[in-house]
Amino acid sequence: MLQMLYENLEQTVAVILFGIGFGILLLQRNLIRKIIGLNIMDTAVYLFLASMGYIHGRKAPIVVDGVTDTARYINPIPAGLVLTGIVVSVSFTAIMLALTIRLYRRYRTLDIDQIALLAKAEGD
Amino acid sequence: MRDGFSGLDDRIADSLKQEAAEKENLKQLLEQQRELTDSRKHEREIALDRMAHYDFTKWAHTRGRKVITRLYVALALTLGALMIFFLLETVANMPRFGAADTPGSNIVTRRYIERGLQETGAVNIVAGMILDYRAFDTLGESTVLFIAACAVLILLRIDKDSQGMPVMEQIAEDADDRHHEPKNDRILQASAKLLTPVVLLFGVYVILNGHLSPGGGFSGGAIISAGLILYLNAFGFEKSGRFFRYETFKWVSFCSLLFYGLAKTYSFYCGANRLESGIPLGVPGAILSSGLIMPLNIAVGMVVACTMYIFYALFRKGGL
Amino acid sequence: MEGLTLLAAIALPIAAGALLPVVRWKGRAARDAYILCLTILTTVLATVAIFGNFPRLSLIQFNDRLSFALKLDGIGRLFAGLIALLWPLTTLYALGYMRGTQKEISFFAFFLMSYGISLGIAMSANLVTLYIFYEMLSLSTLPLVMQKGDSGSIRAGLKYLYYSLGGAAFAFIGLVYLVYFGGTTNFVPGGLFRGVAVEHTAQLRLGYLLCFLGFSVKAAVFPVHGWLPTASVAPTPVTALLHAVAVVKSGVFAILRVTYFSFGALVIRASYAQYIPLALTCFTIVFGCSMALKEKHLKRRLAYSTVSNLSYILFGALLLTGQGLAAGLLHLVFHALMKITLFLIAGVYNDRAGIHEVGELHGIGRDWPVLSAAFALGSLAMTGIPPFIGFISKWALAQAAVLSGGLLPYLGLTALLVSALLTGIYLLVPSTFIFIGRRPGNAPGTKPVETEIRISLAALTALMLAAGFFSRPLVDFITRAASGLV
Amino acid sequence: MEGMLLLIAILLPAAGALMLTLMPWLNERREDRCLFVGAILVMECVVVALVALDGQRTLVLFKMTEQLPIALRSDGTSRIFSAVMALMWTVSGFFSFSYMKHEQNEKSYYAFYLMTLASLMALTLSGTMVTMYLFFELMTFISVPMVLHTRTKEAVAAGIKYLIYSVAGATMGLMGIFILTPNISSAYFVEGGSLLAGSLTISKDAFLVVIFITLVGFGTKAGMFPMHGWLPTAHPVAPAPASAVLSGVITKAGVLCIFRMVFYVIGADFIRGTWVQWALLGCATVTVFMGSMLALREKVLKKRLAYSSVSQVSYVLCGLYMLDTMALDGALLQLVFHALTKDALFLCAGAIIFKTGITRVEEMHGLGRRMPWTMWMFAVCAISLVGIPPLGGFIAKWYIAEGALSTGAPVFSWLVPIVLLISAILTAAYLLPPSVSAFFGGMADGEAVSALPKAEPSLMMLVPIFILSLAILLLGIFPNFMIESFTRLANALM
Amino acid sequence: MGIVQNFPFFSIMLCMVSGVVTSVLKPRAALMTTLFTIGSVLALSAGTLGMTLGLDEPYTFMMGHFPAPWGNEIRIGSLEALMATGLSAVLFVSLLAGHARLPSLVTLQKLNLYFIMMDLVMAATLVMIYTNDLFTAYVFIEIMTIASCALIIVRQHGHTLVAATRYMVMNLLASGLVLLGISMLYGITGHLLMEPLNQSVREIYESGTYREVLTVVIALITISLGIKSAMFPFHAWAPDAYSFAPALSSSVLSGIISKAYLFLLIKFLWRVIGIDIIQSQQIGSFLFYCGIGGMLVASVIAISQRDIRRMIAYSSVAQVGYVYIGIGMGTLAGLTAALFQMLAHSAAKSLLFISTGELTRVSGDHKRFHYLHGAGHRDVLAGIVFTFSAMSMVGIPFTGGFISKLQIALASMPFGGSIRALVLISLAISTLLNAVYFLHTVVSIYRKAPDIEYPRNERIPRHAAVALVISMLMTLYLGVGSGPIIRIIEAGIKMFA
Repeated sequence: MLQMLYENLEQTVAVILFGIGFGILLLQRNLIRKIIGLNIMDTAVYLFLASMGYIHGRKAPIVVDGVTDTARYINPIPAGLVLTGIVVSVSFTAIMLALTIRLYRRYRTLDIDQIALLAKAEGD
Repeated sequence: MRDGFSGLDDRIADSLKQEAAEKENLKQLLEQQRELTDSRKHEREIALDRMAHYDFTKWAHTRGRKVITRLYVALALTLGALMIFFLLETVANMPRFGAADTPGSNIVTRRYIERGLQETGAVNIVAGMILDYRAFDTLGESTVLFIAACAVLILLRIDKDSQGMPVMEQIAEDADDRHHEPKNDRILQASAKLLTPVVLLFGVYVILNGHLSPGGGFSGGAIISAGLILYLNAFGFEKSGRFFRYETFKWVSFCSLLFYGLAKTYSFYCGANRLESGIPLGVPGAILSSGLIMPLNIAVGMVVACTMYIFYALFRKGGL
Repeated sequence: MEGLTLLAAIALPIAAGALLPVVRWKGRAARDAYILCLTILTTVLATVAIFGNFPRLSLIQFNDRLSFALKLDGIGRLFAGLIALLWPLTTLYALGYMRGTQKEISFFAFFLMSYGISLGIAMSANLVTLYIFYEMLSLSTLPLVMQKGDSGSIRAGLKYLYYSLGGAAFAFIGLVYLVYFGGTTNFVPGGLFRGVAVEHTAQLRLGYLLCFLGFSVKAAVFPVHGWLPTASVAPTPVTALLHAVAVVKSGVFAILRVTYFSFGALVIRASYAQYIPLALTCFTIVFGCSMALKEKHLKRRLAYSTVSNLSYILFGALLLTGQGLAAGLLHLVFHALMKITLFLIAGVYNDRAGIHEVGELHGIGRDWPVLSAAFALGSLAMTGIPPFIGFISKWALAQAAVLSGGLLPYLGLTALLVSALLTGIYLLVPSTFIFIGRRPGNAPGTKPVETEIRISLAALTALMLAAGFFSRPLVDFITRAASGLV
Repeated sequence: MEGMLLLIAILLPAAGALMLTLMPWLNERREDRCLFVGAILVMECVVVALVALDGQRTLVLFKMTEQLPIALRSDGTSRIFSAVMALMWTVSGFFSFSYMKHEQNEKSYYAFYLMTLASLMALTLSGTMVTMYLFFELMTFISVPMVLHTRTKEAVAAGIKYLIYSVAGATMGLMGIFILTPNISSAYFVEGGSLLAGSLTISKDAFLVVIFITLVGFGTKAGMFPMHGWLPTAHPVAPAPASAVLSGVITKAGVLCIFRMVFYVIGADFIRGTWVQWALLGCATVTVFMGSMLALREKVLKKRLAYSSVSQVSYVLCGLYMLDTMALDGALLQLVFHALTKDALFLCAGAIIFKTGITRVEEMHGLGRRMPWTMWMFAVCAISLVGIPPLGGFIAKWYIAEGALSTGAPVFSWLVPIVLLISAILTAAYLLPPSVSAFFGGMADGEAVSALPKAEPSLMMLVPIFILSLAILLLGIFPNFMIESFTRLANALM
Repeated sequence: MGIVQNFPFFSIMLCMVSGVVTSVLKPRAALMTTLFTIGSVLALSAGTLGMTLGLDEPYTFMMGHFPAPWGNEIRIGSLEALMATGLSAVLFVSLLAGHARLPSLVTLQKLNLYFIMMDLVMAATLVMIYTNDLFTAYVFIEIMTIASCALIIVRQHGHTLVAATRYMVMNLLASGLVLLGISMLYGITGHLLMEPLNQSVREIYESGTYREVLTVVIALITISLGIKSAMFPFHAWAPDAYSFAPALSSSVLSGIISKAYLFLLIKFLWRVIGIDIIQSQQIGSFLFYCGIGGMLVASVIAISQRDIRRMIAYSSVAQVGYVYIGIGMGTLAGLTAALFQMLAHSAAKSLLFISTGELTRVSGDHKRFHYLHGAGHRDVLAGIVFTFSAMSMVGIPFTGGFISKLQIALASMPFGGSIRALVLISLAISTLLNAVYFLHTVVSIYRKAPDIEYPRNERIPRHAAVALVISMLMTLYLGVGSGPIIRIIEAGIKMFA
């Protein structure tokens, strides 16, 4: 197994990063850190995707002087997927940050638990 | 004898009377009790609500909460560890990295690479893929950006209440932001003067060459927005407001997305119904080529640029 | 299609009831007239439906296996007739009784609706329809139980509701079994699984047992009887008509349907699916009487006596013999007559003389000799003294038990006798004191009794007495209805 | 119409009672009332006599269902019982005219009195089990008010006790009826029973148990052992004439039911020699003995008499359960004589209470001087009850004992006579001393008895008692015609 | 290719375009546009349904010039058409009924943003129903997530923000898992479209290579969709989100969005992987037990609530449990029951939320029961609607709930033994529990009102009333005329997988 893990080093790293991000997202009470964890997760997934597409000794899929031969270019699809993923994660990050700003303005803290309790204290 | 009887009768009558009276009292007491309990219940309900809040605020600092937090932490850690383990196991079984015979490289890829050029007219196969083969996904993406912007607007844009007055909490916020600008930071302003045109120009280039070289709408848009943000930082909202305000954002993104949507609707419709769309593919490699890809790139780029910029603006202060 | 008469008999009162709160009424007289006329009209329709022989009327096809259909057969006729007979009388009584109370309109609205729904139970042609009306009955009678609106009655109402719906939920399981194994839920005399060799007998028995337990909630069989005494906080017409006749009997009726028309005696006979219910009913018979004996509150005492009497019916039916079923049906009718009379009179005591406890009855007979005489007669009938009706049905039950033989039937026989004894004690002793005792001096004075109440009570009592002497045609009819089901 | 007489015999008193309640003017003045009631009673006697003379008749009133005919029937048994009961009722009715003066709510009393008579007549004349059960219950309910007459606490308690015991007994009987019905060939009474002993729906042993329970149930009214508790409580609280009929007559109703069940439904042969017979005999003998003992312990006169009824009625049952012709003769004789005697005794007690208010035995010292006639008759009845020749009681007991001996039954053939003997001695012990002390005993405090005024009751009260005592005497001396008819009946039944 | 076959495509594009257009409109115009859009979507889907009933094979529709597996495409069968019709109808009705109360919650400048979200929710729902491409599905899952979050936060309130944060965190986690799963799936198959995916998955499964990966993929995607549709153990976000969002948003969240996720899950399990593989991987039984657990536990929690909105939120967790039971059975009957329950529940639950909104409004925006006493008299229509839909939840005959319960029970019959007993008994128990909390609420809204000063509220507008009545009729129809619908579902499933 370790052998395989070493050979799939990128993916291994990606997965570990994913786990880290996951842990941060769950454990950190500070909203900003949660968001960071989120981003780590997403990035890990991109790494994973990208590593899926790569093939040793091939170039990026941009046709150079009209040679359209599969043996020369790497798999273009993961690139597209990664692009989408990035866009999505940008929007998510934006929304999360916006939420955080609102919450901070209202409760003057970033600790999600504190915020929850304060909100409860506010009543309906 | 008879007297005995009659006496007895009277006594019985009395005792009956007494019993009845007692029963009456008992009934009344019970009635009162019931009413009392009802009213109490109502009060208790309200009291409970108050209690709940009170308790929680206090409970926040008690040990009970700490315990629960610890439990939660332990749970999360184990969960994360387990997940990593399983994923590692999975990775160990994934196809080998960089191998040429991964399932990924199949007919789909082959056609993209081999016939992408003449089918889409895009030299940049990725661009061709995302904007022509899989254009629907990309439409989705830009929509994602768009509604993300809307969501942030919902959250952060300064509300005017019914009298058109801003809501207090946010006035305070952007008031003190206004207070510090323009930041008379010479270095920043000078370098901005220098850099912004270049950056913008580069962004435009990236967009326009999206189908020929690495890059495209998304990256170019990001670059442009970076330039704008630089400018905003340097010279503040008054100046930037002269050429970029909320309406700008609204209309630009509206137009570009509308264009995108309509264009794609048209081409999809043609494609699905096997009609000739009549959009020229042009000479591969020329700047005006590969049919819809370039305009779409432009549209995407504008959307991205506006969105990024408005994100920043909204984070700084609620609006433009 | 002339089958629509059935539908009309059901729909008319429901519509009328729904209409009642909507219309803005000029005066009380008009409204009362409206209520009474519609009730009577419905009864007329029902009578037509009962005596005319209408074909099966299939209204809605829920899906290929479930349909909403109406049909009147022997025991359906019996039940429908009973309801159609008693409802107008009780309505008359209620018009007098509820006069001037709050939420009168909503009361009568739901009362009318319940009429239609009960008829629906009697007329339903398959188990789904029955189930539907059964649930609707629970819901439509709920506001009647909560009429008073104080927390006590609301608690009672909720209890009633939870019990009924919980029961329905279990009955639903039985329904599912039926749909799955039988393919349909239509009522077939002798059961769906009659001719065919029943291969799933074990599962079917389980299904039947669940179904029985479910429906037995409304029939107030022992472990799930609790709601009935509590529900006696309702206004008297409700307690009398619904909780002594319509609702509880609908539970019994449902069990009869399930037993004889859906699963069929063939499946159930001589298995735990027969023995457990029998044992339960036997126990309930005694249990109900003893609780009644213990209970001092008059209406609750009557309610408990209902609990035990319902189990008479079930006991008879669950013997799974022709006589048993006939006897059960007989008791279904007779108990309705007796108990409704008793309840209505108790209501008069309760409301017009402020008598709630049994102990307060002493000497009320001096003020209301005729009324109290009726009460005494009712008690005699309940106790099962010939020549009153109570005796006839008990007699039939006992005969059926003796003829079917076996341990449980004899147990049931003993239970019958014990309960007869206890009934004698908890009903006859009070009704003696009604005449003998002296009214305590501080007792509240008696208010006058409206004419409507008098009329309806007179009618009911006359009915009860007459039935004792001219029960022949009824008995013949029931015997015919019961034959061929086993 | 055929058998209409039976109906009249029942309806006459009922109608009388109704008229009393519905026509207040009848009930206003005591004279009218007494006149009316008296008339009714006499007419009733006449009707009953006619019924008795008229042959065997059956009249089906209506059928509740096919198996449940309500029918009347007059045969030997019903003749005997109805005659005795009507007579008793009339006599004590007449006694009560003057007695009731010192009781309140007299009006309702007569109504219920007549109603009870009606129900009793119906009971004696009933022709099927169901009819019998019906009137049995009815009689219970109607006679309750007589017990409750003085609405005192103990009266009420006694009434409830009476009611509960009777209903319980009736229920036990009802079970018998339920289980018997499928096993008999005819719904109507048949001499010697109509049991299909060959084809029973349940095993014979279970069936015997049922029979036992049934008979014990009906035994309640007769105050037989396990179910006797109500009797001593209920009878004394009623006004004297009422208690006279209650314990002199209504106890016989129980006997009647047992009689009907044993000889007209089940049939003696089925029971004979089974454990049921022995058990019942045991109960009866126990009752005989126990009743006497209790009576001996009791100091209140009426209660003592009541207890003595317990034992005396069980003589009848003893005779009956021997299931032997001669014993049955004895039983019937005992029935008649005990009715007469106990009636007379209660009336005497009533007279004493009425005139002097004395209720307890020890207060009766020297009473014989104050009311000699009364006490003389009291003495006569007492002697008869003890069973000293030539009075009626002796013959009855003699027949029972002889019958018992003549049946070769184990144990009981000698046990019964012995118990009878013992109880006779006990009877003597609790009845003779009062009468003796009444004549010879002095006052408790040495005050001269002659100082007290004479307290002889009016003729209106004396005459009934006198008639009864005379009857006892005469019938005791010339019992033959009775014995013959009884023997005929007994032979018909066995 | 006939014009009708373009309808699904048109409806999708219409939604997206009108979403864009709405952004520049004034609130009233925006509302009109949205109503028009969703109405026409309803019409189009109905047309599609009518057309597909004629077909015996589903047809695919290229989104572009290139056929699968190169281009995107959508796939339309009668089942998809049915779901689209049902959900768009529900959305239309609840928008019509619920929008009247928005201005009191949302400031005027942001109202049109709200309607954008509505449009895009519709679009995403349609895409999830129709799409034949896993990655497209992912993109639109994200759109759905953002839109729903926006629907929640449109009410600017502390609770709402917190709830939204919770919601986002959970959902982003789920999104990450989905993306990971999809990329793994791509890694081992090299496909994103469903048919080729299915084929290669089968090959993998037979050959046995990458089998563990397959299991992990299934687990990842199933769980993440479970999180998004508030499956029992992962429902933590649901109560807050449902109870603090505006009534309309809650009704959309629970009536439309969760159903869309569920349908996508069904699609994934049946079409991408293949149910036999799912069953062999024990995923089915996992879902089944989750369903049972949710049905019971959520009901019990719901009973203990003192806040009507939270109660309803928990009840919808319980109701989703029914769907999962149906899915977990993995049989045709079970799937039918699940789909029917989805329709019935979305119809009834949107009603429930909206009427609850009305009731709380007339009770001075109090959500505790003791303030709600007498609300049924203060707003008669809302009272009636609430009662009716509560009955559907409990499963009283003549309502959709009854039929779906019956279907589930019937579906459980062939299993026999413990499974059947488990399903039947827990159905009975949950019915009882539902009765306890729903009918208790019904009773309490008709109780005598406490002597509190209630604000004077204007009556519910006429069009809203009409809409409520219409959707009551829908629920009624689901209860009464379930025969054709079930037949369509069964036929659709045959086409579907």
